[in-house]
Amino acid sequence: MALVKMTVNGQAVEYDVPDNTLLVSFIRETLELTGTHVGCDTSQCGACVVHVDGQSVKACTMLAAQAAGSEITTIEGIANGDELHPMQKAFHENHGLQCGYCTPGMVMSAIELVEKNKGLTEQQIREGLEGNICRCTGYHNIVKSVQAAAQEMGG
Amino acid sequence: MPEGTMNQGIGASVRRKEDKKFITGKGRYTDDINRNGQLYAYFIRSDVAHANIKNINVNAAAKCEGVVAVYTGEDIAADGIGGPICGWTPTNRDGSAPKEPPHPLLAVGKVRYVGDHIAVVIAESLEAAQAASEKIVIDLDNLPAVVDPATAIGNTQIHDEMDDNVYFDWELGDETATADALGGADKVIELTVTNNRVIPNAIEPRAAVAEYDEIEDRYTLYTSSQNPHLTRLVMAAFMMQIPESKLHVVAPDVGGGFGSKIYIYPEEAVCTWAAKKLRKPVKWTADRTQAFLGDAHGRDHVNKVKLGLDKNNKIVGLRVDTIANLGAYLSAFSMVTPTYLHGTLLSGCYDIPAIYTNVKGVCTTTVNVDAYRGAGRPEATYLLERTMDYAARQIGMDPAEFRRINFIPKDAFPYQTAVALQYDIGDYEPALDKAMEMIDYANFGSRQAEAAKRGKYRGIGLSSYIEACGIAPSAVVGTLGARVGLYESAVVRVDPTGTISVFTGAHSHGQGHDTTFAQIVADKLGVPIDSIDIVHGDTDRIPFGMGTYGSRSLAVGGTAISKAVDKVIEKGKIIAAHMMEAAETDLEFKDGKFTVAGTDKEKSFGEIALSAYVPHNFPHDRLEPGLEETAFYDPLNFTYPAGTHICEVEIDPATGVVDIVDWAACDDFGNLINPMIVEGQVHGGIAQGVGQALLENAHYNEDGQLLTASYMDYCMPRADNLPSLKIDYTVTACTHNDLGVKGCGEAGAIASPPAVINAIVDALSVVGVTDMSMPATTEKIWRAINDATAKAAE
Amino acid sequence: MYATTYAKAKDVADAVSQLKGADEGKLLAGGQTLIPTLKQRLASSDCLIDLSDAGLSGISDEGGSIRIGAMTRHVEVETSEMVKKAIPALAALASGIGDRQVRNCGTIGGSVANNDPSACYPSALLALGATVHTDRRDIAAGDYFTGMFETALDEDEVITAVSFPKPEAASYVKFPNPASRYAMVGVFVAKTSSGVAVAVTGAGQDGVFRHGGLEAALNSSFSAESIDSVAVDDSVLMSDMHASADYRAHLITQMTKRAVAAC
Amino acid sequence: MELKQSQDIPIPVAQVWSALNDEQILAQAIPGCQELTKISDTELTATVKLKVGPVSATFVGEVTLSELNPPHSYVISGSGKGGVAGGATGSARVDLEAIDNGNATRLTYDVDASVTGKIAQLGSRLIESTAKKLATKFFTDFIAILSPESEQS
Repeated sequence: MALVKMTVNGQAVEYDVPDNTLLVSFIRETLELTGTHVGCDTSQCGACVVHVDGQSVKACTMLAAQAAGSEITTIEGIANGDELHPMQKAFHENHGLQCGYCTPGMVMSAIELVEKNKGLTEQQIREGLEGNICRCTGYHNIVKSVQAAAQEMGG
Repeated sequence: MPEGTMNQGIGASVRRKEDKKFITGKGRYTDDINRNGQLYAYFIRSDVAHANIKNINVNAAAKCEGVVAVYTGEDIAADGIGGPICGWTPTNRDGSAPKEPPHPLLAVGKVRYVGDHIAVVIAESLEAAQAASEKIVIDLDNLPAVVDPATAIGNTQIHDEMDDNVYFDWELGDETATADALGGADKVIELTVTNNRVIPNAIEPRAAVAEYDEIEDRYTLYTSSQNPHLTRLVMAAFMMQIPESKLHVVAPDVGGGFGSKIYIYPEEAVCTWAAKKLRKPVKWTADRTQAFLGDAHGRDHVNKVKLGLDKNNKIVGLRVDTIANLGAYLSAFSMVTPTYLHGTLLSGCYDIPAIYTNVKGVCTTTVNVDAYRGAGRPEATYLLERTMDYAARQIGMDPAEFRRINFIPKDAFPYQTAVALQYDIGDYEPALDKAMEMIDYANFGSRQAEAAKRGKYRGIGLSSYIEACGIAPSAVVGTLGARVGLYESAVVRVDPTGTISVFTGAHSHGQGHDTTFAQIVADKLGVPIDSIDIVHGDTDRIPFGMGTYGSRSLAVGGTAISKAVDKVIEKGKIIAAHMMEAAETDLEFKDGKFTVAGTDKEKSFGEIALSAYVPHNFPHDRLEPGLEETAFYDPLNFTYPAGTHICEVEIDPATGVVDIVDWAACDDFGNLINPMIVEGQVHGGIAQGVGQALLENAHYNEDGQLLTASYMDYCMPRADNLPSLKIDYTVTACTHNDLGVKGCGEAGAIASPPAVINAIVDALSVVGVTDMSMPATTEKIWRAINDATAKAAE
Repeated sequence: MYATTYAKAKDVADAVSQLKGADEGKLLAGGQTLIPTLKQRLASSDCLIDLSDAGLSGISDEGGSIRIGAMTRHVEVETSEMVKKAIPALAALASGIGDRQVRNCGTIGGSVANNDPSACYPSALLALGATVHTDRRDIAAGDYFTGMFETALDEDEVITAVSFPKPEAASYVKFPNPASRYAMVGVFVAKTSSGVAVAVTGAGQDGVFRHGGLEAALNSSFSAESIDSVAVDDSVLMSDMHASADYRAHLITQMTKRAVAAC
Repeated sequence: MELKQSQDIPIPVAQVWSALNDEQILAQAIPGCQELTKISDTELTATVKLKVGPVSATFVGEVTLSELNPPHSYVISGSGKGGVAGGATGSARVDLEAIDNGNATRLTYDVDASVTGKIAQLGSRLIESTAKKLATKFFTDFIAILSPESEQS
């Protein structure tokens, strides 16, 4: 068993879990934060993307123990109270989601993309989202959402 | 419209009500649901495509730590539990019934595809179940795999009930008239068109949580389903043989379906059965590889097409001979997809006097093939639009012009096709014109020349499609072999304070019903959209529903809601007449107010709602308290969305890479309730069609092993595979539903594959390429260029 | 995933001693290949030794070469001003590995130790004549890659860094597998004082390799046209459902031309 | 996957043939062979541990010698189950031809291999290269065991 202490969405958490516990299982099952999803087994779909110390990471490809001591942000932690994050707002305004399953990972991925890159072109946004698969939207409105959020976020 | 309802009614791009939970991570999908004391199921699947089961030894597995039970097909059979059934069966050419071999939940005697369920381990944790599953010893006697549909007939027998591997042999149209038409044609264009096999890949893998309440003797099943009522009906009546009322099915938030979540699969049935046997909740969630192996695949047709033209290049006849691969077992819509949803669409947008089609549905040792976004209509559109393009090239005519001269003229509606359907309304030229304008078709030549200077081949491809949507009329589908009716239900409940709950049998898994349906109600009742809740996905709360597929939710389910709202208004008028002491015939309802004609008397909708529940002086002999109405809507006909999509590509001959540089779509969906949502549906459909045309393919090797069983090898379209898309509309309102709507969910997936392939063939025509199969991979394109160049050099 | 234990190594010596003490110890160097494999139960380990705190990260300019610590993540190489200035092709290569999430976790040491036949980094090591530093020795890249997924590393040997001599010019061009986005063909062309090197990844049946014929042609004339007459033998190339060997051979020529043009 | 190759061995056919039927030599040559037990002249049971990159699997199964035409040819086939990884089968038709006036042997092998389960589902890109590599390794090692000179080099 590994004692995993970390900060998740600003809250300190501490649990004893088996060493082989994946970060995504820790988030979904131990912490019951089910907004982070699992859509594949090979680290490609990106439904599980969270931020670990400000970097986007596929939570299905990291052990909880590896993330011990880190600051984790999940989809549940990006709004400021009732005030949605600009990326969340942009997805809503631009119809950047349909079934909603890929959305948390897509939003988390897009936030890091915009935070780390200024003046993104449409093509750069498309390439920057290659780690996230959406089956519903055809990406058109996701790209529009990211463009709109980038404006808002000063990107 | 009163304040608060502005820009929320029909035709407004209202932002979706359902978004908030999804963008904040508060969606509730099946795998998010956990019940106290739940057990976990892990299914052991066949590693081989076809084998006799000699022995299954579960003893070691049963003794593993944490294991509660291990079951095989014999345990299921001992309890008399049946397997999934086929919901719609065509009749064979010779009048006989098709073959429907049984599909045991867990294999009995034989396995028939890689992924076939052999046994299930149920344990206290998933880890324990999985670990124990590795201790099961399965002794199989391998048989030859049958993978290629073209050679499946008469090959190694897969089911005892079917000696030739043919489920059905069906026909539609007039064979003699078609033969005569082709015989007398000026030219006959022949083409073999293959529609490749694809895998739906909803991003949420299927999942089920089943529990049994001993006191109530009642099951509850949470499942990622597109149609919880059908799941309840089939599971209760055909599989579990329990009263339907004893099974409560909930389809909570569902992460995409695209057809694959229509069917009832073995896993949810086994979990439900085991929940009673073990008196504990049982949970199962697929991983992605299980989804690849076990979810119903789509398409997989091989068509031989003959198209006859007269000397003016007008089509005189069409014959299509199709082999449809249905896989190892049948599921709900396996047989209707390649027949009634395919053969009936072979007239497309064109005036074709004689059509005949023969379809053979064959069995192979692959997972079952069933409806996938578009279901039959993409296959029909693909073969027709490929053939139209091929023919235009053969006769040296502009493909747009060739389509135009063969379109059904707008004054010919209602138009009776040669393949059973009667199109109520349509006008195809304006959509073609608009799409051509959007993509600047006229100046394509200069763009092509400019690309050539850069060493690129540029091509443009059209696809003018039609689809039959709003899959419904019970009377029609009943005569065509459907075993269910295809109406939809709605209950509109007005609360005393005027808030409204709408209970609909349609299920939303991305389509935005919470918003679109609320807009219909808001528009009709003149109430704020926020006062309306849409409830779906729960058999205990909804009267009955046929679910969401076939672009039917709005045309059928939306119309049912509209009709229930009409009944609410009618009752409201009676109440208002009573309150205002006026004749019911003098009552009018507009903008949320009941008024008495010719007077200034009025009552708001809210006042009427309250009054309905405070009926102090109602004449109870003719006016019941309460304000709640139910409607079941069964339409008169399908709806017929149509339109033209145009794709422009640029190909790098050095590598074979195809870049989609532009896309214009002009669709006629009738009236639009929420254009933003409609546009999103079109985007998504196009992406799936582009995926099929360029990237996606279910690849079974000759041993029947599925080699594309993860995203490492199955190529899903990503953001950088797609361009920005131009979408516009023409409108001819549907003539037979109140809303004038036709449905938009599948159009993109139907229209897009031929547009892509036609554009590629156009681009490669400079080197003499005339055909290209899907997916048009970079290697295929490179090879086609090489082969054509070599041929030209000879 | 089978049960395992997880421990962070505090330094390289600790990692080696933990490895020696385990039956099936595995080094966790980012885990972007290892964890998916463990999840599928296609591998098991009684002891996962995480190198992230073993002091192996960082990029330094050693004058004639750039030294990259084994645990340096792809994103750090991609964004390093030092790498961008000295060997821009290497930064560009790193920017194309996997996706952003993979680049935020995956490390150069992990990639080089795994030697996946479709990985990008091995081609850079081979073409640039890099040196693999381990806890016990230095291995020239030419001696290091011994076959598909095989390296000269001993069982319990730990890579500590990789040094890349600065080339006169270099370029990497990758033709990705459309599904996995690994290299279906990746060509690294480097021009150094000792001549031109062309290393190919993603295509060889036995992993990354240098192509003598292409190198000879480019040594006589460093231009895209000069390789027109070079035949790429496809009998040693991989063939799978995504690309047959002859298509891969063709892509090697095309990617080499592009790399040369970009040098 | 199919692979056909030949190699010359500087010893007579009879000796090569006898080695091809010697389970101790086969055990040394089969890549990853942990255990090879003779059940009869033509049937053996085997445990083979294979590692391809991060993936490792232990296959338990049989090795069968068939179509025996001593001392000219036979088919050696193996099939095993590798637990969760799936299964693997491989066979090689081996032909021996006397060359160099009977002082040496030309060994020709024609290999066919297939896999099932997760290896096929997840590792298709590696199947062919791995099968070729293993087949080549088997025959290279087999020949090396028989040829003292090459063993030293």
